[in-house]
Amino acid sequence: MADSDQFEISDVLSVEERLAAEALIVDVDGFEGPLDLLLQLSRTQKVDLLKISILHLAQQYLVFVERAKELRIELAADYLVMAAWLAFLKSRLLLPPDPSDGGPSGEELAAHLAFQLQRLEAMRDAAAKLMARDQKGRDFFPRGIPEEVQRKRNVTYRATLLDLMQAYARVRTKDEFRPFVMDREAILSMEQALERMRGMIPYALDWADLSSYLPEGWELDPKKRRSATAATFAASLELVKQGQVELRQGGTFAPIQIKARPSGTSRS
Amino acid sequence: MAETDQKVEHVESLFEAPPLAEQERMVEAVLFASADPVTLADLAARMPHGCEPRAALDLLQKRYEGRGVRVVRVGDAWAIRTAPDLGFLMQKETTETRKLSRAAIETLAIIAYHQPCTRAEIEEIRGVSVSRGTLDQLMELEWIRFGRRRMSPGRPVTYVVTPDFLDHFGLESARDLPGVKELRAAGLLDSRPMPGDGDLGDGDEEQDDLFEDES
Amino acid sequence: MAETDQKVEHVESLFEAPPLAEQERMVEAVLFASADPVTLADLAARMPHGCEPRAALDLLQKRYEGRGVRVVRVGDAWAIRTAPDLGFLMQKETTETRKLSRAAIETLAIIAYHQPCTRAEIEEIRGVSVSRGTLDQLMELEWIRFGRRRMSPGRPVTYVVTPDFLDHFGLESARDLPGVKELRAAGLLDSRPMPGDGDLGDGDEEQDDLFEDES
Repeated sequence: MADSDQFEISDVLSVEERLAAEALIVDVDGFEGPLDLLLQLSRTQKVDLLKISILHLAQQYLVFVERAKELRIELAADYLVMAAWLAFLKSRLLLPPDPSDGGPSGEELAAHLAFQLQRLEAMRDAAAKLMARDQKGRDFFPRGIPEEVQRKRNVTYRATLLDLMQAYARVRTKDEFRPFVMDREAILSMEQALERMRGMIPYALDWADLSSYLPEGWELDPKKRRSATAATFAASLELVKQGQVELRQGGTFAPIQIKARPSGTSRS
Repeated sequence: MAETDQKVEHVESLFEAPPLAEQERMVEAVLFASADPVTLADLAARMPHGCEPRAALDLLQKRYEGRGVRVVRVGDAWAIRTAPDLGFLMQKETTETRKLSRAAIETLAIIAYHQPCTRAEIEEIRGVSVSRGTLDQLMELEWIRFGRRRMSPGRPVTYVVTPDFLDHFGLESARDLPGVKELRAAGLLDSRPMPGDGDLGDGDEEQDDLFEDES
Repeated sequence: MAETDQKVEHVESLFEAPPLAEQERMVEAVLFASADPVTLADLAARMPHGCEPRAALDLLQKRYEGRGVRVVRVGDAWAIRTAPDLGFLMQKETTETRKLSRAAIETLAIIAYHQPCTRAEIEEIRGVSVSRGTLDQLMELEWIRFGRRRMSPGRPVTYVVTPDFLDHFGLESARDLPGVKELRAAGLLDSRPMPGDGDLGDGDEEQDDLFEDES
C-alpha cells in the first residue's frame, strides 16, 4: 500500500509542494501537533480553507510522514495516529461507499476535518487580534497612586485591649501552673531524676552540660534548682556505674558534662 | 433584598440624594482613587443613600471623552484608564509581562471564545494536549479561573476568563471579544462532535448562559 | 543639561510641539498613572520636545477646579488627589465587626508581649499548635508582620506587631502593654499565690529586652 501511495502522490504533488513538505520536516519541532501541521500544509494549497481538498491534504500529510520516516525523524505518536486516520479517510473518499457499513461517510469525516482546521485557524486569528489589542500596563494604565486605604476595613475584627490582656493572662496562667502540677514540694528525688534521664540518654550523643538535664522550669527557682541538680548528678553517677553514660569536667567548678557511652566500647 | 431597598432609596432620594452633578463628582473621586474597577454595587454602597451611580457614570464618561484619561466599563464594574494613544508617555509605568508562549495565547483565546471550556475541548480544538504549565500560567496571571463543573460524565472542570482578563485587554464583556459575532455566525464556536462519535452537545447551552452572565 | 536643552526645545517648539490642549491630555495621563507625584522636570522629560508642562498643568488644574479630584502640588511635584470634601467616600464602609477568635487573640497577645516571636515560641507558650490561617488573618488585619529572622538554626521568621496594631489598641508603643504584675493587680490573672511567684518579674525584663529592638 505504501508503494502505491508513493506513486499516486508523486502524481498529485508538484515539486514545489514536495520541497515545501521537506522544509516542514526540518521544522518538525516547531509544530504544535498534527492539526497544526495539517493547517500549515493546507496553506500550500493556496485556496480558502472552505474550498480546500481534504483528499489532497491527506496525501500531503502522508507524504510528510513518509519523508520523516526516510529521514529517520521520530514523530510523536499522535502524528502517526493522525496518519493512520488520514489513510483511512483517504480510502473512504476514494472507494465507493459500502452500503453495509453504517459509519459516517468519507465526506462527513472530511467535512469535520475541514471544520476543525477552520476552527483552529479562526482561534489563531482571534488570539492574534486579542494580543494586538491595547493592553493594560503597556498601552493604557490604571491609577498609579490608588487611595483605597480603607477598603480593607470592610470587615473589622473587634478586639479590645481588655480582650488582649485577658487572652495573655489566660495563656500565662496556664503556663505558670504547669510545672507546679508535677511537683509541689520543690524536691526532686534521685529515683525521679534517674527515670527522667533513662529516657533521655539514648539521645545524648554529644557532650552536654548536666544542667541541661534539669526538668523544665526547675532551673528558675534556686531551691528547686538545687534539689534537681543534686538529684540529677546522683542519678548520672548511677548511670556511669551502670556503664550507660560518661561524665567529664574540664576543671574545678567547671560545668559537668554528660554523654551516652556508645554501646560495646569500654570506658576510657 | 434588592427590591425593597431600591424602593426605599427612591423614596428617600426625593428628599435627600445629592444633585446629580454632585453624584458625578463622587463617582469621579471613587473611580480615580481605585486602581481596580469598581462595581456599581460598590459605588452605590459607598455613596449616600438615594444616589444613582449609573446616571452619574454616564455623565462622567461623556465628560472624559477625548481626555487624557477615560472612563471605561469592565464587566459590571467601571474604571478610569489612561487613553491608549498616550501609552508612549508611560514607559516608567510599563509593566513587563512575561512573554506568553504560543500555546498559552491560543489556549487563552480558546477559553475566552468558548467559555466555559473544558481541558478536553481545548485539546480537541488545538489538536494537541494542553500542558499543565500553560493553564497554571494563565491562572497565575488571573486571566482564567475555574468555572462550573460540566454536567457530563466525569464532571470535568471548566475554565472561564476573569474580570482581570477583561480589564487587561480593555474589554467591556466577553461579548466584545474581537470577531466573536462573526465566529459564532460561521458556526466556529459550536462544539461539533466528530461524525460517529457520541455527542458533546450540552456544552453550548451553558456557554450561552455564561455570556449572558457577562452582559 | 536643563539650560541648553531648554533652549533647543524652544527653538523646536516653534515647529513641533503638540497643541497645548494635547499637552494637557498628556499631563493628565501622566499624573494619573504615575506612582509618585511628578515634578515639572519629569513631565518635560517625558513629553515630546517643545512642550510646556507648566502651562499645560495650569490648564489642567483649572479644569479640575470644583471636580471630584484636584490637581495639587506636593513639595515640588504634582499629583491628582481626591477633593477634600469627598474624603468620606474613601472611609465610609460597611463595617461588619466580628469578634476575633480565641486562637487569634491569644496568638496576637503572645506576639505583642514576646515580640519578636517565632511560631514555635507561640506554640510553646500556648501549648497548642498555631494554624497558618490564624497568623495569616492577623497579617491581613495588618496587626502583625514579619520581623527579622532569628539567628538560630533554621533561621525561623519572627513576628512583631505593627503600628496599626498600636493604633487599634490605643497604645503608644508595645512597652505600654500592662505587665504581668499589673494584669494580676487588675484581677486578670488568677491571684492565687503560687510558689515561684517572684519569678514573674523575669517575664517583664525579657519583654523589655525584646522591645529594645523595635523602638
